[in-house]
Amino acid sequence: MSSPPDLAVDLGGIALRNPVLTASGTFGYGTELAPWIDLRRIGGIVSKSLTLRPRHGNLPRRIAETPAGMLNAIGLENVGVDAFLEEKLPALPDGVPVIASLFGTEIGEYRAVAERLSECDRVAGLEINASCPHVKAGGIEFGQDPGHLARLVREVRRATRLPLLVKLSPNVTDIARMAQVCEGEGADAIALINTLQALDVDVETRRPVLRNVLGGLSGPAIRPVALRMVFQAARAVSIPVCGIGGIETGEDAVKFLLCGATAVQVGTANYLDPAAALRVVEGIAEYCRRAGVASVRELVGGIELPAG
Amino acid sequence: MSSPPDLAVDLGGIALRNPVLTASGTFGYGTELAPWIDLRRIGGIVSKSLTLRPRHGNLPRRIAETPAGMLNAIGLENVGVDAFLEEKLPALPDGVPVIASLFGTEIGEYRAVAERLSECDRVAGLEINASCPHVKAGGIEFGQDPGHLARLVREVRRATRLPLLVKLSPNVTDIARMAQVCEGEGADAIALINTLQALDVDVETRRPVLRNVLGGLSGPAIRPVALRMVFQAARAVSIPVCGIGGIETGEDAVKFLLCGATAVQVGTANYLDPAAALRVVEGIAEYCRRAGVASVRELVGGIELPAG
Amino acid sequence: MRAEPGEPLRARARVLENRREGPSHLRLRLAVPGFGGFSPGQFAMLSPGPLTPSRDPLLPRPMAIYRCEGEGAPDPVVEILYKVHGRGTAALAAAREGEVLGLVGPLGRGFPLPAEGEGAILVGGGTGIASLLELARRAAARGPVEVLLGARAESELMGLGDFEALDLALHVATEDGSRGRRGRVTALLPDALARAPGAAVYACGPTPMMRVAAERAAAAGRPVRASLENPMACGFGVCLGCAAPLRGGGFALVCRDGPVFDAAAVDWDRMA
Amino acid sequence: MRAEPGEPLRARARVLENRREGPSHLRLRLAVPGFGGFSPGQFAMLSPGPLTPSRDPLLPRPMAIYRCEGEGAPDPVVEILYKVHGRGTAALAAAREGEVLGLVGPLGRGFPLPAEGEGAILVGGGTGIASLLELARRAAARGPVEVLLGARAESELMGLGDFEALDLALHVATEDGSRGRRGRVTALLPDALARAPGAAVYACGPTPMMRVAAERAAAAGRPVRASLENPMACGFGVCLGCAAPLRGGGFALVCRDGPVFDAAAVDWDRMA
Ligand SMILES: Cc1cc2nc3c(=O)[nH]c(=O)nc-3n(C[C@H](O)[C@H](O)[C@H](O)COP(=O)(O)OP(=O)(O)OC[C@H]3O[C@@H](n4cnc5c(N)ncnc54)[C@H](O)[C@@H]3O)c2cc1C
Ligand SMILES: Cc1cc2nc3c(=O)[nH]c(=O)nc-3n(C[C@H](O)[C@H](O)[C@H](O)COP(=O)(O)OP(=O)(O)OC[C@H]3O[C@@H](n4cnc5c(N)ncnc54)[C@H](O)[C@@H]3O)c2cc1C
Ligand SMILES: Cc1cc2nc3c(=O)[nH]c(=O)nc-3n(C[C@H](O)[C@H](O)[C@H](O)COP(=O)(O)O)c2cc1C
Ligand SMILES: Cc1cc2nc3c(=O)[nH]c(=O)nc-3n(C[C@H](O)[C@H](O)[C@H](O)COP(=O)(O)O)c2cc1C
Ligand code: FES
Ligand code: FES
Repeated sequence: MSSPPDLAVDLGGIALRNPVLTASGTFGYGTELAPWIDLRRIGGIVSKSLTLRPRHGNLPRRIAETPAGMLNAIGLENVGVDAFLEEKLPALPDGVPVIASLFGTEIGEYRAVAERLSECDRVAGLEINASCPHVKAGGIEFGQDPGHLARLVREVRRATRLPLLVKLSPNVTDIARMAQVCEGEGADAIALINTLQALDVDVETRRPVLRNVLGGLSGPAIRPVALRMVFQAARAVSIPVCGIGGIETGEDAVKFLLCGATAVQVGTANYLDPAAALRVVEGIAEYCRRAGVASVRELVGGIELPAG
Repeated sequence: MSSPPDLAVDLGGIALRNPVLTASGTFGYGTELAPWIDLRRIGGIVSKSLTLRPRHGNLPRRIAETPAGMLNAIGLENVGVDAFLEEKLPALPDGVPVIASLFGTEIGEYRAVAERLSECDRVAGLEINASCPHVKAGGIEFGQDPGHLARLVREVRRATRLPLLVKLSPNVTDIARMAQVCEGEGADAIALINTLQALDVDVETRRPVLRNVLGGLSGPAIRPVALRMVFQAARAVSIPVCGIGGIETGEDAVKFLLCGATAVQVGTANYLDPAAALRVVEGIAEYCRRAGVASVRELVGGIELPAG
Repeated sequence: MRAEPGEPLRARARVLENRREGPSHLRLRLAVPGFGGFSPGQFAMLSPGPLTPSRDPLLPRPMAIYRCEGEGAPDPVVEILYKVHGRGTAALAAAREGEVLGLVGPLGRGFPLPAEGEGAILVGGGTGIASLLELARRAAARGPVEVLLGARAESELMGLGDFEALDLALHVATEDGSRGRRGRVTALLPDALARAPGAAVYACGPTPMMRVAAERAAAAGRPVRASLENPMACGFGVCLGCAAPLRGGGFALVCRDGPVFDAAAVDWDRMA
Repeated sequence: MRAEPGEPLRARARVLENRREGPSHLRLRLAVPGFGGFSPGQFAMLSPGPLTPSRDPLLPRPMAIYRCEGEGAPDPVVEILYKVHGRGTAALAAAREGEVLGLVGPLGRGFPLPAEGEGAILVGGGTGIASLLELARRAAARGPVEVLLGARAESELMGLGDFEALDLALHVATEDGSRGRRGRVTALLPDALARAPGAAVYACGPTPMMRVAAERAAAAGRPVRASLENPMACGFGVCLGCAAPLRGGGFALVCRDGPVFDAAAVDWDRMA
């Protein structure tokens, strides 16, 4: 094992030099972290979820800390698809795969955003955010009801030829079924999990800590739930799965690969360390060297289950 | 505010001197912690889930630690309903309300256990464990499908006149609906949440950490999810709700009360400190004194939501 | 590695000293190799705790850079003055000499300095005082400076001695009257405004304090630069957690567009 | 509060000393007011970290009680010998003099002592050595004792000096040959069994080691008392997490029914 491990993967038609993306909403539009991380050394970037027009988002307080996790209710503040295409995307270095996350309060908006994004050849793929738990219109129904989800994926599929990822909500009874619905409608890959719907209360004011009342839980606290869902989804579909949830280290990422993920996304950990995604890449490579793994693809789905 | 706060609550017909119970599976049969905690000073005890015959449970490894949480797949090891009634219950001091948790691999077993328990007047109430995520037959379907859950509650309701709690699985899309189903079938109270279904992997052996592959996540990590579900369930039903999930302190318990819980259960925290439940009681009393609250019942559902 | 002045580092900061200075505040001195200097009002995100990856608390904490010795030298020392508030600052207070903390910074945009010859009035309350020392020092090189500091009690006035050591007019208010005027620091503002009619006004402290300061100054037709202390997750503009509502609608990011804002632009009614 | 001998406390244990003794092991000395003594092989659950409620790590860690000075005195000192393994023991290693740790114990049932006049053979590997010192001391008062200790290297032989200070026969094996016989400690067992035909056999160490020891002793018709080191959450019989499969079917709880078991009763094939 003297040659360096091969980290390249194909995520539903998107060629990645390594399996580590940054998760939507945790890495801005990619340029913000340029002082600390060489973007060409990570697998790629998933943008903040984009809507047709710019959105302002929720009143503060928008974030709070919880045991080994954090709550957020940003309210999908974003610059809008036009500013993304005109200002944000051109500022990124070439050769960095950019997956654009999209969101709408109804299916028509999703379609329109997907069409706009598909006109730009700098976009490597689309990720449908079907799962934002804190926008009252939209998200929650698409992500939690198999019928709505199917319609959403079908419509966006018609609107784009780009590789299409669907990011699933974890707030469902049967994650495998949701993954199958997406596969059936022509999605190229599944990404999961988005945040767990959650709540915290300030006992002094007796108010919810977040102004939006409900928020999404992310961070290491949710990692075991994310691993379970990736494991279940990956066994239910034959398209690739992208694992997300509480990843901080290379070993965390390897766990997701073993459970069947082809790639992973690093979210909350970027806040703790702007170079977190790069540390995850290095950690995976180091694991491969140590374990004598020639290609990271050997790890995908490699979990060994006990007999019986 | 010189008189001590009134902590008494009524949980679906069970009079409790204070709103702090110990959660099923985390306090044995009550006697084990006698060296460290005066049982007469907590609200009551929920027994380990009982089946008709003794059960051995799963092969090791059964537990693992996760960020701010733990995974378990005990496999519902228990002494069986007969040994509980004959050996365990008589060993508990008088005046300690005991709620018996029951489990079965099919509805008939639940009924039979409920009938046996109802013969004993030392049992203050029953709690249906409809939500064990790691027994392959049984639990998961009852707790995740509204139709199954309705049948289960209906049948057990027929088998007992004791106050009947139903403990819900958090692994569902719509917790409010599940609570309503239970109310509709005559449950006296809802308890939630049981553990989140989860998984962890050992990257060295490439095996699941737990022999059972899947396990249940508990502890502070899940508290924000539990608070959200209690909040949603309490607004959906008019029977009382018992809040469970990551409670370590009096303030944690107050959060659950504010979200609509009439009482709470302390689970994983008992492992960290065998007197944890008592510390929670003291913490609630201290909070009431500090906040000028005469009766803990004033707090129930007292969360203030922002206008608009 | 050596950063340009103001260029943000991601550094391993070694604790040189972490000394209690009052009933609830400490002075932390950190060796931060390559630290290239900062503008007054800039901050850093500090990750307390020796374990990596860090989990309790999970998120780093924003702290104003109090001052820096040896900027540009190979081993500059960054000083932080902080109050123990909750879990994160308690963990910080437990850091011992020799321990390594994570530091990302300097971040944000600091205070615009007064013009040459222009005076300045600085209003600081609570932990906000820590954002003002370097501003006071640099402003004093340009014109007359009045510093108004407030806290609950004298013992909670962070960094008082450092301000006393500067050549400027210092006025103090404490809620218990243990030092200076009894009451809130904002009560000192009208007199200062009257004394220094041309001076630029700066404020840092709890939201209600800054709001009152802004209102008093506005009543006298004077703008205020306020440094906000919103909760933050990242500190560099990607989580969107620190948003402050603007009067015209929409939000600014405290970490990226601030922490210093024209107080008149902030929609104080809709702040958390 | 003063516990009866062996009665389990829930105590705030103050760190008197926490000293590195080898490349990866430390000796922790704790002041545990009211500690009433212990039987060899009993353990305590230790909660590392200064913050309460503790979160990282969440669960306490089981540690054998190595020895206790001043049992019954008002301020007995409990000693723990431990190896830094993962997050929990790393946090323990960071505890400083004066810090307070949570301690629940003594827990479990220790080793049955040899009968008066009966000899004993003690086989210890890795961290298992820490369970054996007090047993060795007490057994030596009843009959001849042979202690067989093993580790990867000499520097990892915990507590070696304490065993040397006792009046007994000590045999050592290390995997790198840096001390005693090169190889595993279980290789020393056949000779010891032959030398001491009437002696009771005790073992504590990694599962594979205890299994081999049990098999070798069984082949010689000799029973073994083995102290198991299963992962634990509570330590007092309520989580059911520590279950060890029994040969006849079913499980025993290591924390409550053990940690010491007749090795022949354990179903080694089905251990984790
Ligand atoms: C730009 C900036 C500069 C600051 N400079 C200083 C300084 O120099 N000295 C100093 O003592 N304090 C300063 N603060 C405040 C300091 O960040 C908080 O006191 C600290 O984060 C509280 O953390 P905790 O864990 O002790 O409290 P907790 O209450 O446990 O914190 C819980 C959460 O709330 C957030 N939070 C709570 N209070 C504040 C607050 N006032 N501001 C921001 N986040 C908060 C924390 O970041 C954390 O996510 C500054 C804040 C900002 C935004
Ligand atoms: C009865 C008993 C007595 C023990 N006595 C000693 C002693 O005197 N000295 C000593 O150094 N060690 C002893 N151990 C082992 C010690 O408990 C573990 O090394 C320690 O728990 C590892 O924790 P960690 O956080 O460092 O490792 P991690 O690997 O991070 O631990 C993760 C989890 O696994 C559990 N775990 C991992 N390894 C073990 C193990 N071998 N035994 C039990 N749980 C484990 C931990 O409790 C924790 O829940 C004893 C174990 C038991 C059961
Ligand atoms: C502050 C914040 C904002 C987020 N915004 C988005 C978003 O705009 N679109 C989206 O699909 N996911 C969003 N997420 C979810 C993350 O992409 C990710 O799915 C989730 O946080 C779990 O991963 P983590 O535990 O690594 O953070 C956001 C998460 C956080 C914490
Ligand atoms: C080891 C373990 C065993 C458990 N066994 C049961 C059980 O037998 N029946 C049941 O209804 N819940 C069981 N639970 C779930 C708890 O009662 C509780 O619902 C859950 O742990 C969440 O609360 P906590 O975070 O306070 O632990 C068990 C939990 C743990 C950790
Ligand atoms: S703190 Fe993250 S955007 Fe400002
Ligand atoms: S460790 Fe909990 S039952 Fe043994």
